[in-house]
Amino acid sequence: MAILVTEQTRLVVQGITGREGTFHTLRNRDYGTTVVAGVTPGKGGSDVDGIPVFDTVADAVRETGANTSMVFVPPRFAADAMFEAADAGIGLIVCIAEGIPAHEMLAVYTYLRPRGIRLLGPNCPGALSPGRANVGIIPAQVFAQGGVGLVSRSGTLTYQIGAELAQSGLGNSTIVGIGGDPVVGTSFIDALELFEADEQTELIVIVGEIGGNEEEKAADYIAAHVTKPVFAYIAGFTAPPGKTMGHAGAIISGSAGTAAAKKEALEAKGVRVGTNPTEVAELVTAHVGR
Amino acid sequence: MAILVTEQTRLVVQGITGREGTFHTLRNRDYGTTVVAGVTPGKGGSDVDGIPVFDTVADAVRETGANTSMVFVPPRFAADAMFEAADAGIGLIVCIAEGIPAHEMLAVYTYLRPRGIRLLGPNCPGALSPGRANVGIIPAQVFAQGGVGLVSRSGTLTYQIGAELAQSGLGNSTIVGIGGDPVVGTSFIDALELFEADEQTELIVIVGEIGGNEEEKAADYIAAHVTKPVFAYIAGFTAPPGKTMGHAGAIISGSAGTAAAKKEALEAKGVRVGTNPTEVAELVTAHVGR
Amino acid sequence: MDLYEHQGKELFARFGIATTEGRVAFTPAEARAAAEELGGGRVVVKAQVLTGGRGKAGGVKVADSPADAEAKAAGILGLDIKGHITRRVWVEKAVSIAKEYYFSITFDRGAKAPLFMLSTMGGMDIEAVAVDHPEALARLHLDPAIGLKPFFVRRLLFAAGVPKPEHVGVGEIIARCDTMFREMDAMLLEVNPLIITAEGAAIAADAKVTIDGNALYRHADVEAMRDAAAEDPQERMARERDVTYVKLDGTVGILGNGAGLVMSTLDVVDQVGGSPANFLDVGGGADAAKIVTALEVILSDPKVKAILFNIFGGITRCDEVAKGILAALDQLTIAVPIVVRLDGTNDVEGRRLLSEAAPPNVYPERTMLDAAKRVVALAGGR
Amino acid sequence: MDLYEHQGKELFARFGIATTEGRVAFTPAEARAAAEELGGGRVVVKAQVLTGGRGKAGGVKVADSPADAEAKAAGILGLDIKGHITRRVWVEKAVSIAKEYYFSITFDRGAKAPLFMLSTMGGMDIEAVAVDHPEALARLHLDPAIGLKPFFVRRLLFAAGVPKPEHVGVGEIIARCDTMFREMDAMLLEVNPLIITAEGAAIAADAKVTIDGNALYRHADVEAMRDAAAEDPQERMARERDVTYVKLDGTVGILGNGAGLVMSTLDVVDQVGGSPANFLDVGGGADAAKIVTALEVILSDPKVKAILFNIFGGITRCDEVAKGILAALDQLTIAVPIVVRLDGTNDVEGRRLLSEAAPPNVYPERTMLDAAKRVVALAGGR
Repeated sequence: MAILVTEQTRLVVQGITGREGTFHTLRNRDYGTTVVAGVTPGKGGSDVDGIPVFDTVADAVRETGANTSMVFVPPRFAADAMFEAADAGIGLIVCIAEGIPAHEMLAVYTYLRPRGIRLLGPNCPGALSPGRANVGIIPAQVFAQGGVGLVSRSGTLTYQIGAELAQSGLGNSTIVGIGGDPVVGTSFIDALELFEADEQTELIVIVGEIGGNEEEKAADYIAAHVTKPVFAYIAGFTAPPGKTMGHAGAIISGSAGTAAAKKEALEAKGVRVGTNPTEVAELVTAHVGR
Repeated sequence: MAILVTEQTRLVVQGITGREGTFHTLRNRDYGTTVVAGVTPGKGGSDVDGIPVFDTVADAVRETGANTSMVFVPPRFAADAMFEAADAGIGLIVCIAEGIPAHEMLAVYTYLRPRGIRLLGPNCPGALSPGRANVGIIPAQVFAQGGVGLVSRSGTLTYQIGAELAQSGLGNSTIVGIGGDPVVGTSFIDALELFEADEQTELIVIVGEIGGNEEEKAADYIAAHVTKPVFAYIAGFTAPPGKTMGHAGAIISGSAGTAAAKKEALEAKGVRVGTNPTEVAELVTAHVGR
Repeated sequence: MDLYEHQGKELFARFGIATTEGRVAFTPAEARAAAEELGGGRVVVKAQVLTGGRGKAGGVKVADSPADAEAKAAGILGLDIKGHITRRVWVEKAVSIAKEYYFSITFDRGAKAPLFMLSTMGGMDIEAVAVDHPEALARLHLDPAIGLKPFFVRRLLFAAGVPKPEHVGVGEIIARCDTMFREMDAMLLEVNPLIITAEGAAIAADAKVTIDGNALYRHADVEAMRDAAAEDPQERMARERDVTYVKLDGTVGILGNGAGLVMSTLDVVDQVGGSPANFLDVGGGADAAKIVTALEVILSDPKVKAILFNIFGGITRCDEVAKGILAALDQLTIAVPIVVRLDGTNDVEGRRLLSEAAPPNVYPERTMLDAAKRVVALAGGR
Repeated sequence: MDLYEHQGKELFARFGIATTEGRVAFTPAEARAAAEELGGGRVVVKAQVLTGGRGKAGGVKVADSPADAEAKAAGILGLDIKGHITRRVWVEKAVSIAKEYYFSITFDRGAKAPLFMLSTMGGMDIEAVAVDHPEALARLHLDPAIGLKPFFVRRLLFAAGVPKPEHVGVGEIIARCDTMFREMDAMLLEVNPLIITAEGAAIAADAKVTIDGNALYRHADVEAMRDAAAEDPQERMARERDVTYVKLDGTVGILGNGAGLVMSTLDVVDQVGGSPANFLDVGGGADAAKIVTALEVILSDPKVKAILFNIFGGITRCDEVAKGILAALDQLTIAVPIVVRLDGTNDVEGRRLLSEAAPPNVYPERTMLDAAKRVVALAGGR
């Protein structure tokens, strides 16, 4: 049945009338996603290629039954947009916007979490369930429907892994980009829990990178709660210590948080880890071919 | 098994070394309540008649396994005390303190509610499960163990009703004083839900008063969710409109919120309503004697 | 605690909420001086009373000159508006009114959230608007865990149908009122009308503000605004002595602990044929001194013919109450009979104290109903 | 963005956090003048560098007079501390030190909460304290939904074993640091040592502050504190052009979209025998102009012998990247070969643009692995 985004998704796009917002909304709709509304304050009553635009998310939810929001507004308005979506009763918020101040995201996260409202991102590529729905910026043509659940902190690296898997003839249940910011709404563990419960998903690939300890926590969770086979790829083996590599996720200092330490932690819990995208695809293919 | 306070209660008292705090703590312990700790910042390491005192609730929870807190601090420190209890992992907070600013209580309520932490009060007499535990200031000698669940917005009026029931030979599962402030942690509906699920409780008496619409909401809830017989008493039939009578709970303006309107709303849902304490006791007795 | 319009506007100015410029005046001469200070042009003279409906009662007048302001103030000062005597007026610069909106924030105890209401149909009775044109009154609860964010202001503005060019000005008032509502511990903040001037500016042209009494300890400036002269003398005495007292019209003085029990006592006294003279709640944990004080408040009403003490002790101890009664009999001249019902915490000791002292004119009863019957008999019925 | 001690203390003063009084100086003469302005008494001259360990490196000296301060500053200015050249010193009044504590607030991304740490064993390497005396380092996460309340400060003070008489002074610093941490969008705020003077006062005697780069748009004052002169010239150029660039030691220039993909590209280049010259992430949705800019940054490193473009388009469109490459070839003098791998959004169009233009020195490849092998071959191995 896939996770997060499916045939049940009814999408509202916040920031639909912006250049990127329009482009990706229409791509998502072309893929088959049920896009029911857009929101741009002051443009209520207009439409984007037939998709009705509302002044507020509350209006969009009331009029169209939207249950999922994609946030495509500039970073300084993104926290407000997420609060608006949550307050309007949206159950899953997918925040593509990047560059949101960490303290603002902390406030958003702290609000959403105890209320059971799901957030993917920010600074994430969204989620794609091949053949069902695509919410975000993941290039869908790379992926085919199948049994591999893929979850990643990195956007483009996810596409790379997906492409390698596709070349090996493997499809995906859902591809989830959780984002690489200091505060993201969905963790590896959250995604693992969903994949474990999802019938379509037969095995899981997690794509991590240096910095933080999310991969280590995922390893513990896998040992305790996941029965399906899990594979992993970690980026950043050659990153020098003490340097910030791109997003805040990729800070290493000392040995903790290094790619080698993460690989070790995962392998200690029975997760097979590849050291480059090709290798992880080979590991998965070998397993499936058994 | 009674509700809220039982043999499982392990009580910590915040403000135990104050005059009232000490008096009622020892009365609660004398009744049989398991009082495991007290908290007064700066008095950690001392004791009150053998009850160990800690500097922080976190220390008390760690050292004694306290699961319930009674707040007996002056009103301007009470919100801080409730946040401290919640942050330390306490599951039920009973706030006796009165005079807490409404906006502070709103902040406390807003924090506790989505996290499932129960709060009784503020400005409430606490909860008493006869024969099991007493947390608060309810005079226990008035009440006997039995099958009547009693929930009230008013403290002393509860004692009055309880005494009338006792004179008729009826005992209680639990007596719950929810408090009469603008923002209280537990509503009639919350208490009704607990009593409905409680095996010991055979029938329920709610004691309301003029102001607000909690009784009306309770009436709707009873019709939809409560299978046990419910009786009610409402105070304030002779209160003149537009006057504030005591606690902020008792404000009436126009017809809404009057005792007569509440009586009508409850009776429309099959709740029998007495117009004075003696009459409600007679109604209950007549029902049980059937 | 309710504030006068001019006090509310003083707070508005402090929080940067656009409002009218004016001066308070207690005499016609002060009103003239105020009009002069305001430039000598057209002003509005407004009665300052803690009730509504002053416009219909003739409490709001436009004056074209300082001399006219003096004359209009002379007509308004002393005016009885629904039982409130006008003792002060607010003299403010007249502004050009293009439209009148309504805005308020209420502390909604039922929803446990502030309720924001905005309408483009302001200036009139908003309850009538709510009934006749419910779609014209936007009502939104603010989730306190989120707080006021731009989206919330937008929702309110769009829902009320405020034209886009006015969003900035009206939105600014909404946001600043929210800050004031929280920081001043307000229970109500109402702006009716919120004026849109001919130039398109938004201005809070009236102010109705209520501050939480429990929070006054941290708002000494607001406490200082209290107009003790306008209070009922007995209710002021009660407030100063920290008991809750409401004066009623009957002959039976009633004292109890806890608002619910006292209300119930009023009902029972009424049901057995008496008429309550007051509601008096001594609160929880009253000591002897407070009982004395409370009796003084009740006795200050000359209509009281008998008094009923109805105490069910929880945090209040009956022995303390008994001591208070005995002390009051000692310190005060009490000519009326007192019926006493003591139950709950330390009741045995309390009853013992009373029966040992056995003062004349004090009648102990064991139940609330019996006590009510006795006191009504002593007061001589209704 | 990391702040110098003196900048951090400027913010401390703004938020009312008790700190030392001092002046920044860029020359020995300015240091002398600073010491004179501070009263002419004993001062401490401290190197201002964005790294730790300056004490051991001789970057902190006590001076007994303005003349001595000048001499000490002369010795410190120009000092190389872990690769950072000292270009400014902070001259502050010496204070009597009775005890040295440690305090910090860290934005803990794992816990999704600020982490407060307090220890009475300050002044030294706190990581050593954490290892050798873990009980001496109180660590508490603040629940952001509650915010800093008095109980939290008490927990921290009691847990760290701060003596009761110091609770007010240290507690005040903790509370004000929390305000600054939030209002300034700090990711780290460290005070080591937090000094207790002989008189019992608490003073923040050092300041290590990092501000969230994503929030700098609302802190123009902090942005203005940036010491562009101390930055690596290429990294500065990259920052100003809004691409993420980290200089490394190798010969293969690497450009990609997305931090994860670029890191992965470094790994693969390394695995096939190459050595990356840099990490460069053009971010999401880069247009042609940004590609030109990013190439300029890479080419400013003379060690680069070949460049690898590894693009997997999502929000980034491959046709825009191709246009950028062609524009760069047009505008810049590019002597090194460029290997280009385009995949994802609009990849067909992107590849078509490149193959139609068919510029010399540009080598298209279809897979990441092939592209890595090709660029390493072109760069001549490690």
